[in-house]
Amino acid sequence: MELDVLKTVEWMEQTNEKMQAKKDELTTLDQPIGDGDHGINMARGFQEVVNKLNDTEYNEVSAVLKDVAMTLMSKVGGASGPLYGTAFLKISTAVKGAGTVERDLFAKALTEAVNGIKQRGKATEGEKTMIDMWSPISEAFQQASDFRPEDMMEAAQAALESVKELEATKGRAAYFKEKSVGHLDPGAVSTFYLFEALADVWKGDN
Amino acid sequence: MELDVLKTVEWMEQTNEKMQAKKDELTTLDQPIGDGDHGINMARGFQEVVNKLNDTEYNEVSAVLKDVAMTLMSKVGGASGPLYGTAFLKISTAVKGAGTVERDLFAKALTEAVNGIKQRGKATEGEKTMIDMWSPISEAFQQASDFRPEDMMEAAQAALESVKELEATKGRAAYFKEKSVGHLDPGAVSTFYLFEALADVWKGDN
Amino acid sequence: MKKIINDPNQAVQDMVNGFVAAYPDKVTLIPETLAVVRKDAPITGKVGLVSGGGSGHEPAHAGYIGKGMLDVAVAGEVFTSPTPDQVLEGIKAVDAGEGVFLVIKNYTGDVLNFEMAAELAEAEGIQVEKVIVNDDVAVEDSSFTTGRRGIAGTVFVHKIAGAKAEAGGSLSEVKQVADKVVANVRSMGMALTSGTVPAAGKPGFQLEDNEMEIGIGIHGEPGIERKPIASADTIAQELTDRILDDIDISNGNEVAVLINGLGATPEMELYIVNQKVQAILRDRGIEVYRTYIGEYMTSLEMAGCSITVLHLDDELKPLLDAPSEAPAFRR
Amino acid sequence: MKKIINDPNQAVQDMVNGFVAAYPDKVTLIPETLAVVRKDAPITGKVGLVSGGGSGHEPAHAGYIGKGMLDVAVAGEVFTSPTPDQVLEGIKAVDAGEGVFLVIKNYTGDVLNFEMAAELAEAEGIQVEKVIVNDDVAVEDSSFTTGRRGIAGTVFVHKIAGAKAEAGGSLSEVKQVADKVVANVRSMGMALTSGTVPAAGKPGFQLEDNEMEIGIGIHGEPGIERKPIASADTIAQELTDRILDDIDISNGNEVAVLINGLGATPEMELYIVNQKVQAILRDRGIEVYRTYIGEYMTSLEMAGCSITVLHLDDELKPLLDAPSEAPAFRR
Ligand SMILES: Nc1ncnc2c1ncn2[C@@H]1O[C@H](COP(=O)(O)OP(=O)(O)O)[C@@H](O)[C@H]1O
Ligand SMILES: Nc1ncnc2c1ncn2[C@@H]1O[C@H](COP(=O)(O)OP(=O)(O)O)[C@@H](O)[C@H]1O
Ligand SMILES: [Mg+2]
Ligand SMILES: [Mg+2]
Ligand SMILES: [Mg+2]
Ligand SMILES: [Mg+2]
Repeated sequence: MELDVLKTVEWMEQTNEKMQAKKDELTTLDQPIGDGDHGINMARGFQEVVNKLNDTEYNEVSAVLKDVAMTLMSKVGGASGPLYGTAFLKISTAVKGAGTVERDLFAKALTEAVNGIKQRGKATEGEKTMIDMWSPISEAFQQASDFRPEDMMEAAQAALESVKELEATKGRAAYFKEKSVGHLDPGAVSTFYLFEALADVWKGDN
Repeated sequence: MELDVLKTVEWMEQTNEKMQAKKDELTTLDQPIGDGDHGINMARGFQEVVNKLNDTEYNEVSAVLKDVAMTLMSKVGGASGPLYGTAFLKISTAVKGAGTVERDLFAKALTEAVNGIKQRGKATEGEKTMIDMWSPISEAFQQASDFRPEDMMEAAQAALESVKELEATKGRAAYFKEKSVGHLDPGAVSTFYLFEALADVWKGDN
Repeated sequence: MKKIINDPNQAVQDMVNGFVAAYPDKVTLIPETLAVVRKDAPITGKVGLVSGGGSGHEPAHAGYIGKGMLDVAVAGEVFTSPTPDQVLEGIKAVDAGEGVFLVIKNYTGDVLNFEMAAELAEAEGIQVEKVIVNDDVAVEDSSFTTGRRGIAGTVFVHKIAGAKAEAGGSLSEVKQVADKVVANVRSMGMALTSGTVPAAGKPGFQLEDNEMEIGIGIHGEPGIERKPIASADTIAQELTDRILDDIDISNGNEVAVLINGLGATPEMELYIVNQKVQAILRDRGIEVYRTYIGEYMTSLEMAGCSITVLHLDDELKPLLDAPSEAPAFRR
Repeated sequence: MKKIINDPNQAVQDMVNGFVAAYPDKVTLIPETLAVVRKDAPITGKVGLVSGGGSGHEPAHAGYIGKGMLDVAVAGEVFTSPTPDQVLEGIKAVDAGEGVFLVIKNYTGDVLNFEMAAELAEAEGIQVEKVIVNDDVAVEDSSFTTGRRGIAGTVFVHKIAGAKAEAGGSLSEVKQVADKVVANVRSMGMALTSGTVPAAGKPGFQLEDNEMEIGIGIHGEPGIERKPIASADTIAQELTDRILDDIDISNGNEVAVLINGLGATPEMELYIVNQKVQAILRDRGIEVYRTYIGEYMTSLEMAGCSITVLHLDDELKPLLDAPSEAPAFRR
């Protein structure tokens, strides 16, 4: 994995394409156990991200990711805006100074991102939120040194399966405690697409 | 035809039964070209009429009909309350003093009723209102001296057919000028039931 | 039918009880009627102001009771004018010897019942005057009227006649100013869905998912045209144009605007309509003195809105702005 | 989806423009934001009062702007909290040096975005305090919160904190009284139908014709129980009981009651609910000092209602009754 400025921008462009394509799906996922706006929020936010990145010249990956963070923070709103914003801000800070971001550094940055989301949202693993996608992906990164995009997607896929089976306890309406089982969490799914886009870009490396 | 106190009360009781049975039909008729309350109004009004008549002793047909008028006036509201009320008030006045009301007197009373409705509602024949039922029935009464309930119902039936074909001009939404053709007027239909009840009572005479 | 009610046949009684229970210091129910009256009525030296009509138009009419507006509101069954005897009780309750003024919307039922009540009151020696509101430009004659219908513009009649009466205006002065409002107010409405009369149990009419109805009244009676749903801007343009075609308001004139929700339309949409209405008026050089947005004259849970424009002058402006304690029109 | 809008993605912008166009003398839009602010802000010597949140709750929040209530309302997209930079602009626009007070409803999104804005404002040297409103007794934790949600009780926080600020209360005094309201206010709601987010195009959830949902929030998020529609009296009893089980209000205590429509419920039904609520309170010997009925905190065109009870004392009563020029809460 070698994330330079170009590839980082490409990652965001591919993410945006996915969010636009999956807008309705994410919104529909947010209806039974949320308020039905997650796809709208993600589509709006990443479109603004791409607009911003296309308008700007970057010398550093960190600078790209900081603009991603600030754009998401100022254009999304809701719960996901500050949470995604925090995640990217943490990643940006962690990779500051690096010309290209290698796997080890990215793994470290992901740990920061997960901690940032947890702190901001006062939540943790197992509560059926985007954390249950960010966290297992981050963990997978820490372990294997010959980690490849296919491994990341395997972890992501596994997380998708388990998040579905989670019972929303803390973060959910009492009524949905049991009913939430079987439902996917929209934030976990949008995170899945974010990393799917990364995998696509990363695969292009080889 | 010999309408005494007993038969007059019977007429109202049978009218009430019909209005209760036809409540939904009349309301449904009032929806496409009105506000969907005529059946509710008629059912409420004639129930109150029957309650009132059952609670009171009468010596004169005129007194029964006056209470019918006052009850409709004070319990129905809308357009049909004052119009039905006026009709019965006119009949009551016209038959004042008569122990039993014969056909001739009743025919005269009906003329008064029709004029009363027209005056109150500032309307006339051909505007697709209850007048287009009251008026032809009244006219039929004036003509044949060997007039029988069957003849009355024949006139009523014919009126029902023609009221359907009338185009609501003055009294209807512009939008419905043509669309009203083919629709029955709810007030004309409730008037039909009123006279159908009279026919039933009258037939009992023979 | 999905409604929060008890017995559909008791809905109006329950509503009136619930209204009085909300403002027990201010209003009371005239015994054995559905007429809600100011607790301090009759008010010495003041003309009594009476309005009312079928129920289903809440906050009309009881919501407009209060110092500076109505003295009594007589409720009928849903969409059914109250009976003359009830209106008569209302008139008697607010007559302080200065006479009583009736605000009547132009529907056959309302006109018949209120006029009969007026005759009965006059027979009892009470001086009665009235105005018949006919602000709806959609139809010249409707299902229920000879001449135009009375709709949301009625609220301005309540407000201005109420202020005049509160200020000590005589019966003929109150009538004069009410007539002036009627001469200068125009409205038109549209709907996306129709309401359901509780006792009927099904909607007054059905529109397809892509249809709207233009020129709707406030009783679920049909409008003048059924057509595909247009944008808020197009709707606002059509209604405002029809209103302004009908009344001579020109460059430099001042108006009050009311964007009225018909029951189920979110206030968000009323603001969106207002954006366009204000732009149209601005383009014509018409000055908007006051704007009111919200549910003022509804039709059960009908989705839709109406636009009302009142041409103001120096007599009407201070009366519009005069204090009012009516819960639905506080100033 | 049947809505009177233009572009669904422009609905909030159009709404905010239409709101400002309605009251051009009183409010203005902070450039490049969806934040509506009192024209006379910042007001010398006065603590600035900020509220806001996702759109779709109209008249909340902009309707509560005015002398005696809010100074600024920051609107987000429909059901989506505004972003920190917009809230920050709102804070800066109303800071007169006495500090700024934020009213936040307890939803993760609102809390995160408003708290970030507060941090940014503090970094710029502005004193900020806040209250998190959590009046909904239906759920201890919801789809969107840790702890209870904030719903219609927020209106009382606006009113009372607004009156305190208008009276010259210091930032800590405003906070103190706002905290007191939050400690003493409880609400619960129910729905018959759900609203449709314009950009989503379909309803948040579907109920069968005979179903209702109890314990609903104001974002179309699910409640705690789905069951057959009950009578207005049964509904009022269930909601009021749950509220009174949760808060210590006893014989002789005084309360304010708010019967709030969620968007598509006719006011008639709110009055019917009120009839029963008042009876329940009377039976318990609880005195109702004020009752408010209408649409105060909606959820698009959701059919349903919420009941709010605020336990009053001698400090809160005059603040509740203090003058307010906010279009949606005139006193
Ligand atoms: N406290 C939290 N911690 C982590 N993630 C959260 C938290 N609250 C919500 N989320 C995530 O945010 C997603 C919802 O985002 P979105 O619908 O855009 O915002 P909102 O919830 O304000 O409508 C959820 O699916 C969940 O993954
Ligand atoms: N001006 C009028 N003259 C005669 N009959 C009328 C007039 N207006 C209405 N009607 C009759 O009244 C009927 C409607 O009555 P109803 O629905 O009970 O009252 P409303 O029209 O007030 O809702 C119509 O079908 C028509 O027959
Ligand atoms: Mg959401
Ligand atoms: Mg009718
Ligand atoms: Mg009617
Ligand atoms: Mg949201």
